[in-house]
Amino acid sequence: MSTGFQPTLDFEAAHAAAEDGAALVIDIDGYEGPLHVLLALARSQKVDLLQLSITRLAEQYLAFVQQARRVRFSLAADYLVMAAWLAYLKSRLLLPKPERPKAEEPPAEEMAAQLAFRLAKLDVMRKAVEALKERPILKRDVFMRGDPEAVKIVSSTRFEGDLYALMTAYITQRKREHGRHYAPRPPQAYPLEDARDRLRDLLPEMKDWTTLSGVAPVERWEEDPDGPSPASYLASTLSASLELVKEGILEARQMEHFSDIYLRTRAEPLEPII
Amino acid sequence: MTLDPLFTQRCIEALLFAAAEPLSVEDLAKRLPEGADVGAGLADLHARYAGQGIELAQVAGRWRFQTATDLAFLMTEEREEPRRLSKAAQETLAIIAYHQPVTRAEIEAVRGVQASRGTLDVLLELGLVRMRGRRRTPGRPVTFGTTDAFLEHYGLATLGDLPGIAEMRAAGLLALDLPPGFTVPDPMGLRAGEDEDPLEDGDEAPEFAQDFLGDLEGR
Amino acid sequence: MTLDPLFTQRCIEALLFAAAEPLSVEDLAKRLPEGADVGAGLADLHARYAGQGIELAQVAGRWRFQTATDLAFLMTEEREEPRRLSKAAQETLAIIAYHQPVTRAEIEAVRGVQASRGTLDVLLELGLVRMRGRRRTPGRPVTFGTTDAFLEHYGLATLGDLPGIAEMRAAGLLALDLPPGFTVPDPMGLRAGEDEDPLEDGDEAPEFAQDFLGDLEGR
Repeated sequence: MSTGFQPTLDFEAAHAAAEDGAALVIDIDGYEGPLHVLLALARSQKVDLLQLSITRLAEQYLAFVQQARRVRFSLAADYLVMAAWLAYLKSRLLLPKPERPKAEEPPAEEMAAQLAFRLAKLDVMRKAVEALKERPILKRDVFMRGDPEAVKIVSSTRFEGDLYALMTAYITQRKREHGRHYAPRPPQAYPLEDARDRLRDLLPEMKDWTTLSGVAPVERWEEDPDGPSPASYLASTLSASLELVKEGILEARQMEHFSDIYLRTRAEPLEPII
Repeated sequence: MTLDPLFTQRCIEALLFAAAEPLSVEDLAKRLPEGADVGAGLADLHARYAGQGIELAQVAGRWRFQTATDLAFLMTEEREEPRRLSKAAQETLAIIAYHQPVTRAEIEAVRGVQASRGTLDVLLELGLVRMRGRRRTPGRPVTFGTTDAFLEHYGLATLGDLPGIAEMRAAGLLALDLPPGFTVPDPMGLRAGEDEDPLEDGDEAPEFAQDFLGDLEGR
Repeated sequence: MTLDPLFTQRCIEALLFAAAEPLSVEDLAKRLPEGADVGAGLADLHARYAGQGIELAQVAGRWRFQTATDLAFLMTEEREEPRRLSKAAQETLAIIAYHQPVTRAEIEAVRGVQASRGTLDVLLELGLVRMRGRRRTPGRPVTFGTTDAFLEHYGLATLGDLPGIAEMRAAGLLALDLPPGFTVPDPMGLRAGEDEDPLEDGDEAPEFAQDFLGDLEGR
């Protein structure tokens, strides 16, 4: 709710003021647009809207716009466009008819009649709003049973849901789809350098054949589940051990395919294989 | 075999009373023993309840019991604070009700203003209005109409029971196609090139645009 | 001052009807105009409703209307599952409507969850959705589409009448922060003939058809 403006459009007041003869309502916030202003002014003529004096209406409207502009310098373009058009229409209504009317334009009287018709259309809708409000409205004037027996009688062929619900269901999912991101975490690897350094430190303790899985720090995975996987510890340690074998300070052996790999520190280092 | 009319009447009475929502003649017929004259039962029931504290009413082609209109003053506890519709929304609802199926452009044409954001949405969300389909004209615009909830809300049996609709139609005031050559300027047309979201086009007359919307949406 | 007893009776009737729970004599007296004889009103009402489809009953010192006990058989029969589509079903239906012909895997891709067995079945059973054919891709998955009953329910003449992206935006469903490439597919999509085989030739992949149908029915 904006407090600075009329939260409910006060047409009654505008209407009443318009009825005091030529009194003009300057508060354009009370109107939604030029057509609504015109309707309020037209009602002040107290005639059937279809018998309206359009020239008088045009004068009233122009005066309204002029005053409104004095109060509020910037006035929405709609109001000005309507003012210009009404001024034009009024002049055409007052001027003697040209002998040969321009082909592309309907006679001024016809345009005036159409404006009156359009106002009448808006007017009946206004009245319809009031008439609807007079209806016995559910939960205001009439009430259904307060505590129905929770028996919902719906035939099985009928089901709920309209197009709006369908659209909403669709678009919520599509939006969700766009909000959904798959971000796989890059797998963490046990750095080869670390494995090498660690293996070098362990060399003095590896006088006897030790299994690779016994050497690799696999248990670290349990302490840090987000870190490298057990396989990575094993793989990096194997790579590091092969480097050390190449350097001639470690021995490795495997009895057969897929069996355990054993590692042992070489008692007397060989010349590195280059 | 014909059933005792009184029995049929009692059955209908019990069913309508127990149901959480209005029931159609078909709904009732399906529940009743075969051979029951639902129409006659409803008529009897309607007569029996006339003038009582509860009345039998037809809404959206279905039947329901409701409290008598003149006793509304008693129902202070049951009354729900209705969601207040803005003037714009009320007018839009009326136009949709009387002119349906009607497109957004046609609604705007009758009102002479662009439908503000929120006006139609509110009606759709409240379930008073629904999208009906598309007009078979260029651009295939979506058409709007009212729902059964609308009829139930206003206690209308059918759309033909809208107040004054026959007179309006007779006077030609519900015709959507304006007379040919009708050329009241469409001020909205001037702004067509700009974004249809009026909140953004503040550059022409910033305060006014702002105010205008605040007012329209201040519901 | 004494009130018209008939008026009192009508008031009590309306109050009891609209109340969410049984009302005591005090409750009623509090809400009735002063001077109303509640006891007499209740007695009148009780007499009036005796033998009807609804009865006035006293429970734990409070009064309420209830359906006549001999009509209980009508009520039990009615406890039928309301056909409200589950959220999942509603969402699946929406995807099938817009993306047809669409495979189960594609539906799951949009929804981001695996389609539960029941969801598609419900839609198939309601006749809103049908198997359209088989996609000409590895595995030849069955494709789904909507039925005429679907169009009828939503009041659409053709699939082309489904509200598109413009209407979604107009209804305020689409925020401005959508990715630039966001589109809503045209359900009339002409892909149908190109990559789809009719359903009948199931002999090419018999086991699969078997499994699939078993899957659908095994619930």
